[in-house]
Amino acid sequence: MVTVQKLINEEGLRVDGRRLDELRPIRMEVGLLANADGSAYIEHGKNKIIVAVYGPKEAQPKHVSLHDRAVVRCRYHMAPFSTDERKSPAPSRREIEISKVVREALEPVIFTEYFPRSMIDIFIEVLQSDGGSRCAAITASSLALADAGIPLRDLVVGCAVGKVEGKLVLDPSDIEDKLGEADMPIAFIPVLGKISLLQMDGMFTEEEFIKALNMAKEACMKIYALQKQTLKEKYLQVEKEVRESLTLKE
Amino acid sequence: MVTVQKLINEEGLRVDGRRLDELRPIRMEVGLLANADGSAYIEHGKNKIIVAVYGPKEAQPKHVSLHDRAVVRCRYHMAPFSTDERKSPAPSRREIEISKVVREALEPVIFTEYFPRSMIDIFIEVLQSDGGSRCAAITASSLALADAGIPLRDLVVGCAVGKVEGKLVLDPSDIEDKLGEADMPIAFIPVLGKISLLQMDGMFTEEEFIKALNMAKEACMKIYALQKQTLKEKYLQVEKEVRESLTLKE
Amino acid sequence: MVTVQKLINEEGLRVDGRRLDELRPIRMEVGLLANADGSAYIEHGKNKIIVAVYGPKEAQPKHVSLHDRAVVRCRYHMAPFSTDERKSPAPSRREIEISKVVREALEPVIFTEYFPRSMIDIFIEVLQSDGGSRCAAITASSLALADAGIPLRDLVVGCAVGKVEGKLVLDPSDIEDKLGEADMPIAFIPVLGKISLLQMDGMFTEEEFIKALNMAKEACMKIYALQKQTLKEKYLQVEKEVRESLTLKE
Amino acid sequence: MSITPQIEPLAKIKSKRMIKLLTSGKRLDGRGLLDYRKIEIKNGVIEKAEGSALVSLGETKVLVGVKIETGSPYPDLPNQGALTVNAEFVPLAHRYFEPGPPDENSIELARIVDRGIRESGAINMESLVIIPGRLVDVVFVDIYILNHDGNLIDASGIAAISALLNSKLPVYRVNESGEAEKTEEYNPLPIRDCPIPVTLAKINDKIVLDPSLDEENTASAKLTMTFTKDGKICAIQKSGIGTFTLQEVIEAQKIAREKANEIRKNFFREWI
Amino acid sequence: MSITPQIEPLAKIKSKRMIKLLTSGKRLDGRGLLDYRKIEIKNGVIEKAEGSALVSLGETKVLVGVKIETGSPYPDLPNQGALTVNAEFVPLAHRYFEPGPPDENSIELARIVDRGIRESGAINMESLVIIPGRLVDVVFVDIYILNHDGNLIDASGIAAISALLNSKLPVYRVNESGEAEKTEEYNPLPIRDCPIPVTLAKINDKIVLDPSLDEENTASAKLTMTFTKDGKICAIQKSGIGTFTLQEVIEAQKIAREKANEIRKNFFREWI
Amino acid sequence: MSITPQIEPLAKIKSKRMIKLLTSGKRLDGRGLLDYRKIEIKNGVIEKAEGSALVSLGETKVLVGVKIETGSPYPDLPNQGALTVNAEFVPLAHRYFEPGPPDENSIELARIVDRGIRESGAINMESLVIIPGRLVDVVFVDIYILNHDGNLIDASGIAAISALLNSKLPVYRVNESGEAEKTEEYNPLPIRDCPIPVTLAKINDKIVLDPSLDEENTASAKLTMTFTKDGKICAIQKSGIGTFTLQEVIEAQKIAREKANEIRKNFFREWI
Repeated sequence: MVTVQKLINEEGLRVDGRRLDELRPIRMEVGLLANADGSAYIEHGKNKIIVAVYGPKEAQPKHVSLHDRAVVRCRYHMAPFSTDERKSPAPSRREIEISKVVREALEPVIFTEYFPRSMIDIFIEVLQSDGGSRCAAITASSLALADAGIPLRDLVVGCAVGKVEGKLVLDPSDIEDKLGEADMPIAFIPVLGKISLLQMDGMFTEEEFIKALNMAKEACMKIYALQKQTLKEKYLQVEKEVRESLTLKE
Repeated sequence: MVTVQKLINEEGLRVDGRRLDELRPIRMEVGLLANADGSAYIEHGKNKIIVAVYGPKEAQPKHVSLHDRAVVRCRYHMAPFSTDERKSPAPSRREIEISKVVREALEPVIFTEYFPRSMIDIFIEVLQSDGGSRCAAITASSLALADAGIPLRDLVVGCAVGKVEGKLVLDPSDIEDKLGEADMPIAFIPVLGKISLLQMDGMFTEEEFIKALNMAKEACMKIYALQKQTLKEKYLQVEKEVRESLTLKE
Repeated sequence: MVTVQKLINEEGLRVDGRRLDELRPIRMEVGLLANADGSAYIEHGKNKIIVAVYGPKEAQPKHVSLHDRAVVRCRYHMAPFSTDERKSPAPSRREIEISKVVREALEPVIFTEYFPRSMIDIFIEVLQSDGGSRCAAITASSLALADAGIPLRDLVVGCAVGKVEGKLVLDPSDIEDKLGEADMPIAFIPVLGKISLLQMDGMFTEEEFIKALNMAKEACMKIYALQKQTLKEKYLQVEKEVRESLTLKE
Repeated sequence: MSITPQIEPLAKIKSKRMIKLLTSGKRLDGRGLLDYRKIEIKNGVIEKAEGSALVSLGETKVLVGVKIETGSPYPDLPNQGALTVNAEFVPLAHRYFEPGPPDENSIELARIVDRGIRESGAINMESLVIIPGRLVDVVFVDIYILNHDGNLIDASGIAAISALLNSKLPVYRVNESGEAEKTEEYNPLPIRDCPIPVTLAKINDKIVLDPSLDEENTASAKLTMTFTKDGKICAIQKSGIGTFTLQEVIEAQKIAREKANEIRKNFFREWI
Repeated sequence: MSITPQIEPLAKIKSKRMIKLLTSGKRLDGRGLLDYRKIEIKNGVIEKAEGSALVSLGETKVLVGVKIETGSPYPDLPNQGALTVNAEFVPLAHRYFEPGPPDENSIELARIVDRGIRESGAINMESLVIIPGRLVDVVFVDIYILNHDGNLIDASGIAAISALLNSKLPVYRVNESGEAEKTEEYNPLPIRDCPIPVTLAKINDKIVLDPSLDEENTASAKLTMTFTKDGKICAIQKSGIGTFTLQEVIEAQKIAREKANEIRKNFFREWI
Repeated sequence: MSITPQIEPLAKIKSKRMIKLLTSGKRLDGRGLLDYRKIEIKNGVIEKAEGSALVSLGETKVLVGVKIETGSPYPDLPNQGALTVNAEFVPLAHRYFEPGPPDENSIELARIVDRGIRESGAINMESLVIIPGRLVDVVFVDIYILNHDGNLIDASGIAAISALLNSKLPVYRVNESGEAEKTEEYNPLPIRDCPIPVTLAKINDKIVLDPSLDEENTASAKLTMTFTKDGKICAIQKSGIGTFTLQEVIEAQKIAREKANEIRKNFFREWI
């Protein structure tokens, strides 16, 4: 019954065939939900995450508002069918903690001071979960914020580094996260050069820790390029639609 | 252990001796609760249901109020001892759904537009449940509304039609509901000729459906006569009491 | 497995060596929490209870306030590790009832009429529980109220009388409470000569009841002396500190 | 958390009149200070329940239903059945009741009634064992307030013991493989005592018996004592922010004891 | 407790225009009264689920995931699997949805979809028994609203049956000691029917098919009927505070039946 | 759902003075930037608990109690005991704490402490099995905040490991019929590591160690790192809406590591 699984083979490749420092396939899309002010969808490995942003709007109830800036509400929520075993719809302690750290990862890039007494809602639904879902959620959420036209200092990018069989691995998948020895998700703000989320559980030496930080940062820069490409395509598409509609009208 | 129960005997009679189109015994009473603005009690088969109406009163909390009419609150609730197995006091999903459809069945007869920013509460307690409890609850609730002196377009009457061993049966009891093939509760507003509740689960052909609708409507007219009789008796009694008290004073 | 435990030995002594009318050791302290407006700690037998008082402060939410006096909020809560078996952190029905009777035991000595529209919070945490915890909580709470500088008509003192092997015993411990035949906690207000908490479960004859009431009252007078001593020491200590600080300044 | 309740606004004139009348030994509804309202008991009103009773004290109406199911015994009491008392203040009963989970008042009520039944030993819990240590009868006593006009404790306590007295106990047979099977038979639920709670209220230093809701709203405190058939006290509860002197408590006890005997004589004649 | 809902403030002009258009047989979005929006179905979008489907009706988007786990059968149905239908109105889907436990609308939605599946006998529940009386398959159908533009019932019902039709059922082997062991194999979930719900709304005495959210907010009532592959009605739900005449109900039934057949023909060809 | 919190109104003057002092390397309470407050640890304060410790960091006071009970193992970890860490912000501890179920702050705190214990392997979970696959020891670590003056994580983490180190483990004997019986004996709870969390806060680009509550209210972000006896990092948590540069994180790590070693040397000498 106990199958000893080797997570890295003799050629240094991982169970899904990746090299140690290789990202999983990533696909992003923005503006797919009609009702939301902004929305984004990400597939990052087997993660499938959809994010809607509503706002800025009047903060309700009033006692949660701040006189000098917008409050940000963030909910990270997993669909009951997103996990191997069905997840109860009630928010778990894990989801409550992640909602907090994701909010704290995104809030530094939002010009909340432009919208006193307002509220910006970020609703994250994990439709299918894999390792690194909070990182993918952050990547998608900053796209949804941009899609909503909310003024941002920069995008935020999430990526994790894990440790498997004593080796650091980039962007660990579910099984690597579960059987591995450490997992460190970070969120990075490229233009500002700042880390806005940093968590770790497992076991790192000081050296591993520093190396992992740099690996994560490098990977974030790659994902950042994809984010910008996604927004650019959306922008070009919108521009095209606008131009066509203007042409039609003439 | 498995006893095959025949629900209709060779003479076409049902387990409780009724013909296919026969109602169970029904008994109604109004004005029995001192605190409520209006109240009614119904025994319909083994159903024993008591209803209190409070209002119209100021809508609380304010944000639920409507500027052009009264809101109606309705709670259908079952006592823990009302069922074969003790029911947990917390509202079940079934009770939540029934509270909604019963409210929607009653609201069309209430002149809610006479009472802007007000609230009318309908509290239904099922003390003992049998088949067709939502129908009996509607019948009793409209009596309680009338007893509270709330202006009504008409009374609402509830009755169900079921299907047992391939035959349509009027006003199914608990066992007929449980072992039968279909159950269709309706609420009817006689003067307006309108259906205000319609639900069904089971299996009806088109023909059965149309026949069942008409059976239910006919039965509602019979129950309607009982409702009016009950209100008339109450009115006469009150009149008598008033007259006596006036006589005493003179 | 069943060990028949004798709770009173041939010399008339109880399992912890006390005489029938003897109190357990009691130790009190006030002013130990920096954030609270008033605080107290009591060890009464194995009970270890800490109480914080906050207020008088503005009543929140407003609809709970009273126009002519302060409202008092009281929470009696047990730490998960305070009992033999771990207690769930959610408030039990027992804790909800005790919160109410303790509030009602304390409220009569507070000059609530001096603080209209205000709120006084009494937060009781049972860190370790033994028999008579509600009584010890009352004793400590009135110290915490005094420590907060809230004007009081008098202190309130709590003590229970039990019945064990047919004999009345003062201040029953956990095992005497559990295996005994009756338990009657009371709260007494010495200066006013009034009883502000009285509960009982078990079996008392009229004669036992009257005797138990008097035993409890006598014991309360002894605890009252300790309470006053505790406050006096605190007062002397504060006075000393103030004098020293004045000396330093000169 | 418990908080000083909002008092139902009772017209000041009404309250003053009540207090004035009391000084001359009379009450708003014409009763003398120690008069109890008319008690009515209807047994067996809910056929689906194992036992039931509807009790009226004047306009106060309380329905109690008893359900008996099987369950595991408490680990520390393997040879006893279980008892659960629950009270619901359904919004039907008073315009200030809101739907929701039990609040401190309904919990206190249920616990007082529970203590009366449990401490008097009214139910023979040892006879409710089907398979020792594994399967016992669980007795659910559900208190349902239909109309609240004061003194819910007495109405509930009387309804509870009435319902228990007319409760039937399903008979189980344990088969060869050690499984319990429900039979069609029923025995009466084995009852050994008849605890009766009696409540007094203190209004401006006057003690009144069986307070109405208006009186409860004016009273500073209430005192409930529950008595067994032998005249022993098996449960006491003081409630409200008022106080009693020792002497008042002792006198109240005599009044309550006498009334409990009278109620038992009138309605539970077999328990004298 | 159910309370008259606050209606989403729809610009009066919009509402008036809608009603005016309807009298001339047209709708705000250009459809005829009995036109259904474009239906799109994507199956198998969630690989971790045993089955899944994403259904769009215009801008309404509903995702249904099916998870199949093992559990105890209901005591009174020892030889049947179990079915649980649950709906979540996640706040992503509409600016007026707030996070929290299911409200009456999501409960009603789930129960209507449940009845359609259950009463049509769509799932062969008898074939979901692993160890009779002890271990059965439990089928969880979770309805997830991603964008709400009206007619959630039809979108959810179509997504639910689509997801069930592409669900795989884990195969268990019972070993010598009587324990169930999960194998690596899967069978298709045994489906016997293809229930299709169709919803109509009544706006100012006009009946429209597949109402948009704007239309639902203006409509006085809705009527949903679910039809089996044989054209039988297996579930009905009227909702909203409006009413229908008997004649309207009978006509609505004909329209809905025809549409259900058409949807089945277009998307579930094997169930004709 | 997480929402930007209301900041406790700290007098602006106080906040300005704090920031001004910091630029000259000083803190409101007189400490240097990297000074820790005085730590006090009292072990075994709750005799009824299997282990307990009261830790003070200045005016911050945290009590941790350990209870050990038996339960089923997790299905996927049949040969391991279980650990549950829970934190309660009881209203006693601060005027802004309200009673109620755990909020995101108490959940985050409990999870950080949990990760420190779990990931360091501090408890030998394999030795907590009574009957493999059926019965294991469950270790409950309950964190009780008595007075909140900042840096609850460090106080809680130190109190948790202290309490575990003085915890006694009940000894069970498995009898012939395979049932576990509790004996009167106890062993020490088997502990293998001594994880120490150290928290730093960032205020206006200055890093301070062991922030007080005033400092936490002014800080933009905090960073907690937990170190094992071998100097490895076993848990990290950044919190707050501020950010750190990579360099700041690396430096913070060095400071925290040194402080963790010092705390271990002063209070857990046997773990060097």
